[in-house]
Amino acid sequence: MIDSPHGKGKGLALVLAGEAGQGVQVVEALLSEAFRGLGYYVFSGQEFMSRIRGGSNSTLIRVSPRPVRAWSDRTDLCILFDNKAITRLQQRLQPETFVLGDNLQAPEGSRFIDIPLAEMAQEAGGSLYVNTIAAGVLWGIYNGREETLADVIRRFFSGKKPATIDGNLAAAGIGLKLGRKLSHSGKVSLALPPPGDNRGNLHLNGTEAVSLGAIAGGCNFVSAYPMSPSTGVLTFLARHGRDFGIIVEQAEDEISAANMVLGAWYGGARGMTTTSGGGFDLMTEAVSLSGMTETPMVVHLAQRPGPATGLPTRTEQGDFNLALYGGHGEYPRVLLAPGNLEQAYALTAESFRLADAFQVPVILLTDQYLLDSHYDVVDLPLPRAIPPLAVVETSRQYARYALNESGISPRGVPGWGEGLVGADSDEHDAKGHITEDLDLRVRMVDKRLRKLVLLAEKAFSAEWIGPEQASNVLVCWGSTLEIAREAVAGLAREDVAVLHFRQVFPLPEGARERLQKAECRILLEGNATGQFGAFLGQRWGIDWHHRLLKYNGLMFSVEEVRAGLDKALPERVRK
Amino acid sequence: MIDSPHGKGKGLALVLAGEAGQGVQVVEALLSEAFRGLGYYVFSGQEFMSRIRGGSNSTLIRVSPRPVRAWSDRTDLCILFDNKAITRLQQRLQPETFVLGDNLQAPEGSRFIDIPLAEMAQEAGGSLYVNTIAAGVLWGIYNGREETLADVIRRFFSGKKPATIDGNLAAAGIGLKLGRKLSHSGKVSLALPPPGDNRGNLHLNGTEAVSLGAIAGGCNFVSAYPMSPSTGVLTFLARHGRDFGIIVEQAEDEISAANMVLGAWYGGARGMTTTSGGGFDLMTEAVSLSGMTETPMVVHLAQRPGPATGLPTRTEQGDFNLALYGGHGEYPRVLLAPGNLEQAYALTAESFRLADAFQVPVILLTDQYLLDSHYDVVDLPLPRAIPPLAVVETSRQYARYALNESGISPRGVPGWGEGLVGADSDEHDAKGHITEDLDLRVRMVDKRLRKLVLLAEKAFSAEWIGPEQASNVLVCWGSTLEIAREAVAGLAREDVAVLHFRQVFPLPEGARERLQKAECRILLEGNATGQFGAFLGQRWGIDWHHRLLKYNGLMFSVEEVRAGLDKALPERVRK
Amino acid sequence: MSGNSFDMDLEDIAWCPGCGNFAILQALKQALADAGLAPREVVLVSGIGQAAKLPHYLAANFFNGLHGRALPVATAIRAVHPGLTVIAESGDGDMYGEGGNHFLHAVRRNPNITNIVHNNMVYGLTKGQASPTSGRGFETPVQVHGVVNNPLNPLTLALALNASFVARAFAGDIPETAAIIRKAIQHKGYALVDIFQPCVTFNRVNTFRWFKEKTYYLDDGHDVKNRDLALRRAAEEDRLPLGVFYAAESRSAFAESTGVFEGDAPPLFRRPFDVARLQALIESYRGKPFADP
Amino acid sequence: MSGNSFDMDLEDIAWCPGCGNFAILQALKQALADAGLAPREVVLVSGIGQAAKLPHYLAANFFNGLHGRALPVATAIRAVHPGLTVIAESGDGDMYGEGGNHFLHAVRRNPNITNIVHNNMVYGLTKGQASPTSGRGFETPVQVHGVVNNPLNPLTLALALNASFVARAFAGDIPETAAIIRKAIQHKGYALVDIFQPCVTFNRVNTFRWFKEKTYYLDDGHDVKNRDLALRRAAEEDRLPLGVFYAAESRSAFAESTGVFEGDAPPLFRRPFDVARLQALIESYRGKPFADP
Ligand SMILES: Cc1ncc(C[n+]2csc(CCOP(=O)(O)OP(=O)(O)O)c2C)c(N)n1
Ligand SMILES: Cc1ncc(C[n+]2csc(CCOP(=O)(O)OP(=O)(O)O)c2C)c(N)n1
Ligand code: SF4
Ligand code: SF4
Ligand SMILES: [Mg+2]
Ligand SMILES: [Mg+2]
Repeated sequence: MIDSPHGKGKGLALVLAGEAGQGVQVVEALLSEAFRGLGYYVFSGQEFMSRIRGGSNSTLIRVSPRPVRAWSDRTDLCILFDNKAITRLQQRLQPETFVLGDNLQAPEGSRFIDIPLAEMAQEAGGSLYVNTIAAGVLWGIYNGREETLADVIRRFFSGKKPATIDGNLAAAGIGLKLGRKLSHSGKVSLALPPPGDNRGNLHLNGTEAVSLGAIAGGCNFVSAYPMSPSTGVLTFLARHGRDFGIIVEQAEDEISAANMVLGAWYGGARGMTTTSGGGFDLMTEAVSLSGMTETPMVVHLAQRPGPATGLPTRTEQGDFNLALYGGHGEYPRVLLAPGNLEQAYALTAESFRLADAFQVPVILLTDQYLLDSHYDVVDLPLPRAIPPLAVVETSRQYARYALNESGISPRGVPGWGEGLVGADSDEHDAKGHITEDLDLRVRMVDKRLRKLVLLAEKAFSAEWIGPEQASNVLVCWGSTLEIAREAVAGLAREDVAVLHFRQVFPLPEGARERLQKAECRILLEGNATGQFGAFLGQRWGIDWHHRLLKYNGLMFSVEEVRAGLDKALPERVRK
Repeated sequence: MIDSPHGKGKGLALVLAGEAGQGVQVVEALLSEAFRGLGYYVFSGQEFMSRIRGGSNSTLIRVSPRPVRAWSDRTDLCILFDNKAITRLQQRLQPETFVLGDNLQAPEGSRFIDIPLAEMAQEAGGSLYVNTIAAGVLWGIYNGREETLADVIRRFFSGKKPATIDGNLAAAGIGLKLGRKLSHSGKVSLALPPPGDNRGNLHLNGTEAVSLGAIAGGCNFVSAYPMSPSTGVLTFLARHGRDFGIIVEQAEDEISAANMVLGAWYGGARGMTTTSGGGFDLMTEAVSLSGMTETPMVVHLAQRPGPATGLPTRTEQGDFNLALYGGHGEYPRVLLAPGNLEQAYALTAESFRLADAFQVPVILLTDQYLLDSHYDVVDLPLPRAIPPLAVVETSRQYARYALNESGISPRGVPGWGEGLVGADSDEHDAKGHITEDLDLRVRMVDKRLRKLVLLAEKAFSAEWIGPEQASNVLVCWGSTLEIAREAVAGLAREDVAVLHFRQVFPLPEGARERLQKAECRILLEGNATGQFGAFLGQRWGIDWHHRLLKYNGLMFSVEEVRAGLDKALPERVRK
Repeated sequence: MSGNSFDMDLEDIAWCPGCGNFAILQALKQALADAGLAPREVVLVSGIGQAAKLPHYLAANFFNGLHGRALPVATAIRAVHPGLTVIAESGDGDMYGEGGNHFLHAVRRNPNITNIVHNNMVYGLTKGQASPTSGRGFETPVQVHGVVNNPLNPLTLALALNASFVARAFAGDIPETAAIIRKAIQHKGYALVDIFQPCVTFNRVNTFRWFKEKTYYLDDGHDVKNRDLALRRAAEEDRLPLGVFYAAESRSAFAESTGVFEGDAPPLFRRPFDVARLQALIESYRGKPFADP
Repeated sequence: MSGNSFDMDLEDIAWCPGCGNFAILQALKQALADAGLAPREVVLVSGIGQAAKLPHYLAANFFNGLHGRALPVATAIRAVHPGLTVIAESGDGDMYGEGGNHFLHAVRRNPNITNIVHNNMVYGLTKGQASPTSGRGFETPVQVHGVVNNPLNPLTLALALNASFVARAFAGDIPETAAIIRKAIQHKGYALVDIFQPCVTFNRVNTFRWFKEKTYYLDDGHDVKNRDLALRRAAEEDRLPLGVFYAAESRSAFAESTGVFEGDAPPLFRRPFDVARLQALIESYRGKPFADP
């Protein structure tokens, strides 16, 4: 169980804000590594504008002796690379937040503290050192050992020219000195309890978890068209493609990408594409084709705020309905929505297994928040081996769509065995040839839809977090899991539980009764209309007493959820 | 109120079956015109294969002294142009059906009657006369006047070469003679009561009704990519384009078509596209763009059975979910689903008004059944005038997305007025420029979604057909209206009503309470999963006692619905 | 440039300092002004990408639509409202990648629009993947072993499709680029202007300097009516010519061929509706009863 | 043709009597047999249209997918399973209209597939609208005043895109068509065979007779390695040459460039999985603690 590190000296929340291109990510990487090296847990997450240079972005780093894995609005210290940022950060600065920046012209004694970033950067050799200087300042305020930071810098820049490494070491030193001075003078003080046991854990983000999951699922073909926030998965797999025998192709458009994935599965590969809402729109006809031809397909749908181009670098859970209903006609599909990095890894791997076993499209719903957030994970379990592809060696009589009870006809691969493998977009007979036999049509529709029965039986259960008998339930899906968990844990009430869905279609039936019996059902969704809530309500015959919805492009913070719960929950026994 | 002409000598149901290319439609046209000329009402509908020549198609013609406008499985007489057809027609032949065909080798005294179609065609001058001969045979059996049929033939072939006209007149005469003989010999007898009052009514099909509605709505731009069963609307408007000042363009794909429609509205036209499910998939990104840019858009979505290519020339109501949820992100839209030809005309016209007034995408859901069915309509009301486009002359300060209470900002047209008109796919400010102001984002989402409130208020009511207090309700939407109406009328029960939705989103609230109070709710939908039923159930908190679903590619028949009702309805007071 | 009526009051432009897009923006403003146009007569239509943000930095009407879809939108706007000058503008990925099919068919359709492509040979906004015009061997985070596809030559492609105006410019030369764009705007029919645009952030191969060294202008004597010649010149690869390669005689353009704008017909939104004609059409569906059944 | 192993037992073919597709079907079977292939080694990939129904009439593996999308499917199949002979086959509307973008980029990508286009200059299955290759003036129920767009010349287009093999055939000559298809199949890399195919129902302009009179074969001496020459010959409009216009030297094709098939690597579905490598990659995300914090 994770609890809130805030306000009780349990942890530290740092915010780095600056323009795109100022290297905020370098500070994020250096500090994460440094604190983790000491045994602290680190969460970091980003919110940024759709531009390559300029604008105003920020990164949150939470450091704690205990596991920490959720977005928060609480800021202990904020460092501004660029003063414009301050207006955008307003809502995340508390009275007790220290704000450091260059030429803030802070009144004496205030928590706004001028630091000569630009001047120090000149001293270090140029404005591009400003990020390492900032890392030094923060490390100095924390009173970290210089050698620790130096080690981290050496690792981070390893492979670069010696001059680069030396320059950064010097820059860090300059920052560190200032940081120490601020700390010793008492101007800035940060309380951080002794480190925890975060030794040797993995530290990664959602993009990496999904990508590793794809490899663990046996993915060996990726075709995609770049689109934020889904592109990272493409570049990850491209980087490691040759090592793992993965064919990676940038398609001319999403239509091509999706159809290539179908061709790849048909030809015996395990294919995947990665996209966001607008790209998915263009893929829906191919998803429908996957349904009709019973060709497996894995689509990573990384959500961002729509409609249309919307806010391309931000986050939302607005494409549930699209994923569920996009693509014409009626056929089974599976929608998975990982709640954390472990699930992102595991469910991505499972996507390939499910698509293969059930010959259906599997859509993996993530979002910018999940993909760009880093935190610590004890382990990502290795598959013993990738099970062989669920295909058969065909005989001369082979019929691709042979009717049977489960609806799952054995799948062949062209060239393996004596049979011929047909796949048809029209309604078809057992061999895949066009038919206008309308009774056969009905049997084929039923066959395809029958797969839903088995799929529902195998659905990944929803997780009930909290007391079995809790009468108040916060229901969420996908990337809000850890936020909800931390928010509810912080309430310290025994009558509240979280119910999190990592599979959103077909629904896992497990928690149905408990949820129906709950006295107060609260929906938590990162969209404006409560899409999943409406769907769940219809299927399980329940309604919502409260809905916490957010759609400004940012993820919920732990504090927001807690505030929402405070309003929504009936007054009751406190622990 | 329409009642069933069957079984009680109230009307006649003829089925013509043959290969594509044998001219069954000619027989349909000639007989419809002939019977209508006498004052009968005529319904005709088709089911056909996806091929240009060969295969096995059929046309149903119902003739009645009273209005008739629904598909039926009852067949009084069937004429086969090609004997293969018989196996496909099995379920529509009753013991009392007369079956006429060439070389059926019918046993003496049976209702299967050999007629020498090929031989007569040779006599008339070739196999292409077989259709007119068949028309003659049927007219002869009915004992129609030769001159009536001759008149019809002259009209139908007017403009053709005299030899063609004469050839067809002679062919009709040959058929007529045989028909008379069959009738006089008592081998075939058809009871048809005296004609009704169908004089001077319109006779048209759904394609024509939609197309005329588009013109009545002021449509002046159409861009589409051919796709059955939607193509007829494109060709109709192409044929009449110059007369009405309509720009008609065949796009390179559906993506282009949909984006052209947006460009057209932006530039001050009233644009429309017409497509089917697979094409609509490709348009969904543009639908989302319509939502975001608040550019009006009209999409005619002519449904056919999916998924993928499915059964391209057949019918289904399988794209409700797609129309409602296709296109990423959240924004308002309107879904209209005409139940008959009058509604097809009126609602198509209204689509343009709604799109214009609310600056939203309007999706008009029809299907192959509605589009290809002909029947009689008293009138299609003319608009007094098309209201001017809901645009303003812009001032220098003009801001396209000015925030206001209704959510509907005055729309400008580039070049009219002093202002500049911006439209933006990204989240934007009042002038349409990209913004990353996240509070503004929320206000813009709310503004767009706010339009739903007004749209719901203005929703076209659902029609309650039957006694106010009926405790059993058959709920349907779109093209099943007249089938449901006839089926329920034939039950002669006072406790059954039909509730038909011609607007399926946002829902008209009118009938909610009555439906909630009903004791037995029966859903009628032409798909496998009961899509609209699920949606309505969720929104109105109701469940279904029975669901009549059909998805073999054919429309429900009156008899099927009646049989379904017989099983589903509680035993009760009969009239 | 000062006082150009297309200037806008801007706080911030979302391009990287030094990006070639600034020059294109300036050249375009210049060309519009030189063509004697006023902002309200001009519509800029763009897709999505760095290049596609341009309409936000220039005072004119604009439709900033979907990635890859500027051409259909632009075609339709010009078709329904011939009084407007319509410019479809986007990046190379947008126009030749996602939008490739519209490019093919817009050329065939020949609408009276100008198609400006900021060709930086890379996907800028999505951080540096190969575009259809990226050279072989170009390394990116996706093309980790370098691009293997044949680069697409937009000029030969357009010429093979019988485009009516084909030009290439280089953002490094604002006056010439402005002049070429102006000619494209004034050409009647579809006009392609592919502009070499250095991306200082993601393209370290095709830099300002690289373009500067690789390019030269077609000489004044170049015969812009000779399509074969244009094709040959456009196919040159060692050094890359700039200028107007081809400019056909006026051909009837898309909007004219619709037959809806004869004489001085008003734009569609100002047209009266002919109810009588609709009535006549509807009446044609009435049955004609027989005299004596 | 009797006894061709690609023959199928068929009750009924959904084409009109007299349609040019029958000849293409026969030529294709012949070509496959002549190339020494067995049905199980061959995959036909098609879109939607009359032409696209062909895979249902020929004994081989097949993927009859979406309208316009045969090329991406075919490219991927060949990429993951290089042991297969993959033929992407569809109509002109499908390949050059709806699928135009894939056509552009498949040529650039150069996968080792054969692309057969049944070019009847019309949309057959949807009943006679213009296709991208329809001639100017061609009247249809949609193009009621005749086609106004420039017809697309697939050969010059492919050549402008640097296609590695470009040929044209005429369904009226089965032996020659079979020979051309065989050469395309045996070519390493992307090979386009555009086949003139009379549609007896919807195209009353480009009939058997019209094609017969308009076409002639490139002579034996035609240099298939000369791209400029190929371009010029392909652009001829008075009379239309048939044959192989261009056949480049072998270039490394898409599947090879992926680096996943070195030596005699098995197709992907028969590969063992390297757990240790994944383990190493996962391990690289572990923190490295500091000796003495
Ligand atoms: C349908 C869709 N797919 C992908 C994207 C993501 N995307 C935005 S811009 C872009 C490419 C930009 O490259 P280019 O058009 O060359 O413009 P540049 O940024 O280089 O100016 C992509 C792939 C999108 N917005 N929409
Ligand atoms: C996405 C989509 N759009 C449209 C269609 C309808 N459609 C089917 S075949 C076809 C065109 C056929 O023309 P062509 O490709 O030339 O083949 P042909 O029938 O002439 O052989 C069209 C438009 C479709 N099936 N899918
Ligand atoms: S990324 Fe490249 S194209 Fe985009 S603004 Fe920066 S320099 Fe220009
Ligand atoms: S419509 Fe044309 S292309 Fe199609 S089968 Fe008939 S003749 Fe052939
Ligand atoms: Mg670019
Ligand atoms: Mg064709």
